[in-house]
Amino acid sequence: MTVTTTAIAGAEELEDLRLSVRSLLADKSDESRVREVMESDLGYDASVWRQLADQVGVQSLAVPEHHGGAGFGQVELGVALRELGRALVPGPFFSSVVLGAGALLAAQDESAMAAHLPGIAAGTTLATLAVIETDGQWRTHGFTTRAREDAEASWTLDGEKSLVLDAVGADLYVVAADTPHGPGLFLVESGAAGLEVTGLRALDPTRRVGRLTLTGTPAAALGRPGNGTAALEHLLDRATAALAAEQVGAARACLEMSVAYARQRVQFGRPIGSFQAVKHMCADMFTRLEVAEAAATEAARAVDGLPDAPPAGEAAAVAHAVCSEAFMFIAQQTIQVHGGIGFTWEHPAHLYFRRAKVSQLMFGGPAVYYERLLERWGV
Amino acid sequence: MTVTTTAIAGAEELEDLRLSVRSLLADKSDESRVREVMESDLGYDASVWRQLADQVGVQSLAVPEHHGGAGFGQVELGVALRELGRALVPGPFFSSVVLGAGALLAAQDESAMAAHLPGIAAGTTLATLAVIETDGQWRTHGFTTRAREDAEASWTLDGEKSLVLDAVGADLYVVAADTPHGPGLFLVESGAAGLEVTGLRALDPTRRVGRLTLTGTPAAALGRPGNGTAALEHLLDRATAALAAEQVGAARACLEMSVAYARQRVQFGRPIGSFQAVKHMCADMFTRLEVAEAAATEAARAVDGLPDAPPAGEAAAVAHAVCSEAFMFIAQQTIQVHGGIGFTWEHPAHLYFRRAKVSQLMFGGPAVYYERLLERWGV
Amino acid sequence: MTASAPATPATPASPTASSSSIEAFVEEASAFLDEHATRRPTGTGRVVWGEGEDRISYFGDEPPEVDRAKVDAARAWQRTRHEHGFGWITGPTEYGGRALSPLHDLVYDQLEAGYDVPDTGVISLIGLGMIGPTILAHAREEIKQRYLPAMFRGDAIACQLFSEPGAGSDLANVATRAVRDGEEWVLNGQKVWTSVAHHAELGMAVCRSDPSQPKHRGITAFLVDMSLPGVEVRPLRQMTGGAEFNEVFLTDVRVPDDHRLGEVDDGWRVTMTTLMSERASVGGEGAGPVERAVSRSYLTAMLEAMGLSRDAAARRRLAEVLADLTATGYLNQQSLRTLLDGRAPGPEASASKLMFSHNLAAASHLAAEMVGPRMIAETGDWGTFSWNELLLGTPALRILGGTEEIMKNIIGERVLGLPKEPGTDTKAPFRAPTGEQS
Amino acid sequence: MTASAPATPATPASPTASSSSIEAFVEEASAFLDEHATRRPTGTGRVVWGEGEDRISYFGDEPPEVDRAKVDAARAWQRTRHEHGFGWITGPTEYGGRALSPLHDLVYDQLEAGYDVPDTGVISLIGLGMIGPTILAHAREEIKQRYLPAMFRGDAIACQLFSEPGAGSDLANVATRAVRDGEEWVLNGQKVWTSVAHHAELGMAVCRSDPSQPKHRGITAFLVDMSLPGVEVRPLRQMTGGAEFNEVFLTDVRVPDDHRLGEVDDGWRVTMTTLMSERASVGGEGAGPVERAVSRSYLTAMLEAMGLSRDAAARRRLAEVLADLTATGYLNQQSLRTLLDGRAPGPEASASKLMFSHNLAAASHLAAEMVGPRMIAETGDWGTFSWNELLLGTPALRILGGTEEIMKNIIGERVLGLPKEPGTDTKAPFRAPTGEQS
Repeated sequence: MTVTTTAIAGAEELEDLRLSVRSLLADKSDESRVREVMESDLGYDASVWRQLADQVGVQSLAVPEHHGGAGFGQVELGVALRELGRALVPGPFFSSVVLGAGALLAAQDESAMAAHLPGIAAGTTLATLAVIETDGQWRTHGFTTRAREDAEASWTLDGEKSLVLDAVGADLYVVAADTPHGPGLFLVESGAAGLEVTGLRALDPTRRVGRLTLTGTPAAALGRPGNGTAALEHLLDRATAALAAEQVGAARACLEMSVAYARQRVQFGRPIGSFQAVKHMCADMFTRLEVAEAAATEAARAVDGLPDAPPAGEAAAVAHAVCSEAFMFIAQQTIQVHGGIGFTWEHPAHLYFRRAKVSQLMFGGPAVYYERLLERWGV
Repeated sequence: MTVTTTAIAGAEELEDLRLSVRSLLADKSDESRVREVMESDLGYDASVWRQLADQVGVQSLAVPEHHGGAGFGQVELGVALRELGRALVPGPFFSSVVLGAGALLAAQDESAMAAHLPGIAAGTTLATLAVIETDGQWRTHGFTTRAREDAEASWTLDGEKSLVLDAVGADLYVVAADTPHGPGLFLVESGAAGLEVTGLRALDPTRRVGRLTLTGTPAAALGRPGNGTAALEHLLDRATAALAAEQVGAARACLEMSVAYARQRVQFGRPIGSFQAVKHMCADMFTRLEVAEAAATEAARAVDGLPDAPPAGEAAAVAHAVCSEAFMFIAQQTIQVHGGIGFTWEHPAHLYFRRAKVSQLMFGGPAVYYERLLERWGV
Repeated sequence: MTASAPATPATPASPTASSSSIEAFVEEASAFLDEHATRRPTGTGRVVWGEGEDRISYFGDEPPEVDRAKVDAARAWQRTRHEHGFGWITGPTEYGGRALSPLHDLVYDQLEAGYDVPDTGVISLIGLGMIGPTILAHAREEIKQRYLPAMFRGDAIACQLFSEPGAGSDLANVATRAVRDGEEWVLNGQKVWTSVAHHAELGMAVCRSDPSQPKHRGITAFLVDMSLPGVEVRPLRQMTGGAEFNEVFLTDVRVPDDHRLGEVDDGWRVTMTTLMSERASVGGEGAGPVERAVSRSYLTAMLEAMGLSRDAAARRRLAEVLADLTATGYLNQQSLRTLLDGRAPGPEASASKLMFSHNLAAASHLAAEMVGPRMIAETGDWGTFSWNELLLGTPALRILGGTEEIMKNIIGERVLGLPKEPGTDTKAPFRAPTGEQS
Repeated sequence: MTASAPATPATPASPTASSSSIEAFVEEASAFLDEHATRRPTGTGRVVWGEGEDRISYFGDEPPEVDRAKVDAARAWQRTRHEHGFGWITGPTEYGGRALSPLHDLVYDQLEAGYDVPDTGVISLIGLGMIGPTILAHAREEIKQRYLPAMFRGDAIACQLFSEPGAGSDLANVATRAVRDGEEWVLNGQKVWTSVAHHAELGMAVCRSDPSQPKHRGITAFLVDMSLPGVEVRPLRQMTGGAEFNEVFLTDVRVPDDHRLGEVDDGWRVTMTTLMSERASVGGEGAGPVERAVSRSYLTAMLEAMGLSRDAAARRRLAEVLADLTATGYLNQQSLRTLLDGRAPGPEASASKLMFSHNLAAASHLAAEMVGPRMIAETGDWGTFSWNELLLGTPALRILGGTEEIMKNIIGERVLGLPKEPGTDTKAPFRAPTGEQS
């Protein structure tokens, strides 16, 4: 697909986009390749990353045109994320394209956007977001990381950030920190003084995680110091809507894999899918997936502000809850449908299971997302 | 069975007791009789009540010997309650034998016990317990019903008590009220001045419910005024252990009915029980019932203080939660196994469903029983 | 943000196909509705605790006179619609229809949803929605002319005479006999679970015409005048206490052969076309007492009224129920949008039906938990004991119109392409079930 | 009230049957244990957050050298037991047993649970518990004499060579061929999911001896010396990352006919007797890392450590998990009491197995929720990321040793007496599955 300059893609364009991403991934990032790169030093396939940028423009989809992007929205990004989720493609898509670019957009800092969005859109700058601290809680205020402004109006950061996606290898960190004016977001460049980046052993080998230690590290304020909470809340809507797309893409792969196996695997002289136990398990997976798909679709439409869509805060929170539960459920049942083979390391089911649990917890987990849903409604 | 004077019945005696109750109920209180009496004015079969007292001594089982009872404990009472629950026998068993007698025992008021337990044990006095007030909350302190002591040390009560089991027709009410010394329990006799008793339309037609209005109603203190909370907490262990027995008895009837139907009902040329959907539904019911049965058994043993039993507070709270959930689940699935016929008024499934919901809620419901479980453990 | 129920679009979303004619139709329909009905006030989703009717019933369960009055109002409104050209929007003109597209039909429904009009479900769900199309496809010309206009004018309510005591999930197991006698058929048997039968002028009966054939063959379908001698309708009391359904006994009912639907012994195919429309129509949303109660507005008002606004456990459970409920609403909206775009709906309708019963059951158990002991008897407190009606009604949703197990078979086999169970009784000749079946 | 784990009785509860001999046995066993092992401190159930080993793994998943050391310790302890008359309490004296009752066996287990001794599961669960009794029942005299003493002395660990890629739930579908060649049989095929195989000296192989017979017939069972040429054991890595199981490839393995178990073509019956003991032995409780973590003490300590002591939602979910966990404990205690009373256990063991996997899964998802994002990577915080091991292990509990679906079939059919599905492949001759099956 050649990325056009219209802001809303039609059904046909969306289908073209989907097929472009799917065929590129089928070619270059099949399961055996995923397993290879997930155990490599880098953790992803740099050439796939480049091709997705150059041939399809995935990294640029939701970046505004005047910042070097395609100017599409969450709906279009969601189509690509479904495919990336489906194939469990390792790489800094979520961290850089969703969280990094998303934070820049949420903070509405024109000069920062002008400086960094073109690089992110081109896939040449890798950004990520650092919010969670050593207590492991997702929050939007009350950070122990402190930002201090010196006489020359330049900022330094002190603190520790944990569970940062794709921390190792990122070029640019958006760091949440408390300032005397309230919570703010700050940009820290890789290699900055007093910045230490460490990789952590992660549950999901296709989604790397690290830790930042900041000691008097120079940083640039992103937007107005004090705007951190609002920017993070706004970002959370976009990020969870994007995550929902990735979740339903991956969950659909699980369902398809389960159905294919249930049709072909024979026990007791019959394909196991002819037994109601297995058939109804698949039907339950289908039902949860349909609802999750609807929620993910509606969240993207809402974030894009389509006229007949519900409020973004509602739809994103609904999708975050429903898609997290659905993907976790479907990933579990996928193992059950496959029986013993589904429990082996060699079968992809466990990679989806790992991704499902990480997706469910990365923004705080059920306790947080259900409560957030009520808050979005003012309950 | 002739009720003996030993305090712990052996396995054979328990089996005799079970068979005595079951055969009497099969004879005198089958489903059509239950339906008849549940719609009668009295709401139960007085002759069945009498025969259970005279021929089996169900009402006297757990009353101490020196108060005219058989001196058995919760284990023996549980055997009888399982049968009463199984047949959904209407009547004031739970209200009088479990709650009424239980409150007298819990308050440890020797003179009140001497005065009333023999009548309850003989089935000639009908007692019940009035705790819940107009807000519908189960509580053990903070009552709006007030007890006042006059110069002659006699008490009067003012307030309203709601959701009182078998209120209409009871001879004796144990009423929880606040006193200047704290919560207390009081005895009010039927026909007392200022006592108004009204029946309410109940969810479960085999378990009647009413309301008391007390206006300057004379009452006798049961135990020391101020001991109400402790007595009610103690009573709750006995009452929920007893309820658990009734729940598993009723739930087992549901499972047996479902299995019998699944074996006999033919659709698509096969008994429906040969389909995994129905077979596994029954297996799930069985599994939950086995666990519930174990919890009910352990609760009774614990309340009776058997040497290798867990603490009564723990076991009763576990049984209350597990048996409430199991019975509700099993009653629902019983309707599902039966299909359309299970949804008719003429089929007994809905009577079990109603009983299951009432049992689950009468002491406050899930929010209360789960929290109570943690409190019993000091969590 | 105000607490209002998930919005149902009162105006159709971008009807792309033949939009100019649609626009004219919208104008015409709006004018008709403005003249004959009152526009519903917007924001009616808002619930004020303690205000309004305190009934939360999925089934009617109302006294017969109330029931009757509602049916009369439905007939009257259907007649008004019909007189103004909105009685049968997609129907052929020769039978009183407008010959417009299904999109026009949908657009009209969407418009009408914005007005306060009598509920015509008793006429439309089964009669117009399912039996009308079957008559159109399978009846003789004179039968079409005789019944279709009457049905769409609200004069003839039609019911299904399908299920039997021995034919529930296994509908092809019907044992009601149809024996040919010259130009008539003699019908004998018992039908069950027939909603609407006590109001119906017409029934569609599925009968066994040849027991020596395998069970899916040897079935013939008939249109039965419910006033014929030998047709006896008895109310069937369901577990809620009301009688929404009926048993229908057919004793030597003589039906003329011209009332046959489709060919002799080909009734299973006829029945399938009838049922196809059913699966799609169940599980939709409405504005009835259940939809009002099982809503964000009601349930959050309830949370507050029960003093649980700050109880994290109650909040968590409420959020779980509302997440599913809202997402199911999105799913239904998207199906509707697909239809309005002129595209065929996908298999999401079966998911929606399963979610519908799941959501109602979850909401009623949550409500019971929030209410607590006040659920066990009528204390007179608004919004407490009234939940019983729904609580007792939800088990039926997992059974009626196809059990959940049958729905899951359909999803597994037709949507996902999983193999059927090896059949054991599709080839053998049908033998009428004997008495031991219940 | 102190927060301690549900008590496991360290002394047997009222052994009624032949109690005098039991009392002497208790004294003898206690003296043996006091001399050779250390009594476990009481109250070990108490968890202090942050103290102790931070591993919550259902499967071994340990480095090979650690694994090997544990097996050596198990062998050594089994030998010590054997030397003092506790190696095979119920076994016939001619093979080194004590010829005492199952009650004595149970009493010994209960006593030993009070001491800190090496876990001998690797020897006892499959070898002594299942294959030992099978050899006793079905092997020739010289085979019994050769292997039984060695097994119960800890010298020969035995494994099952049952499951195959094409024979999982449908175990009778085995395709491994056994072809007779004079006084030997030649075995060819692939076995899978064989735990313990990498430590085993012996295997019990279920093979297809006559493919022309229906599948439950034409099966023959053999005892296979794992050191024979053609036996290849390859570790099978499971989703947790460790390799608790193996694939075993049999290539022209020549087994003497005297190593046959039972009659030729009667191996299914032999296998069934082996499996009967399995169903009962799975699902028990122990004192391993999983039992320590999935306990009231650990989980309530976790609630506090995660700052959720006053969070009603977390409390509610914790209470739900603990209620099931505690009630399942009661169920197991009651089964044990039944056994100790000398009565036969009821069908509650199958319920217990289903609850076991349910409880472990529920606890691990609850723990994940309490931990939150720290579950996604190893931050070094005690009691957080370590839950992954259990989380990733629990799906296996619904599959291994009989899937939940098979367990539910067994409950439905054998316990509740529901009819089997009409069989489609029990009469037809077996044909070895071809390559397209995976």
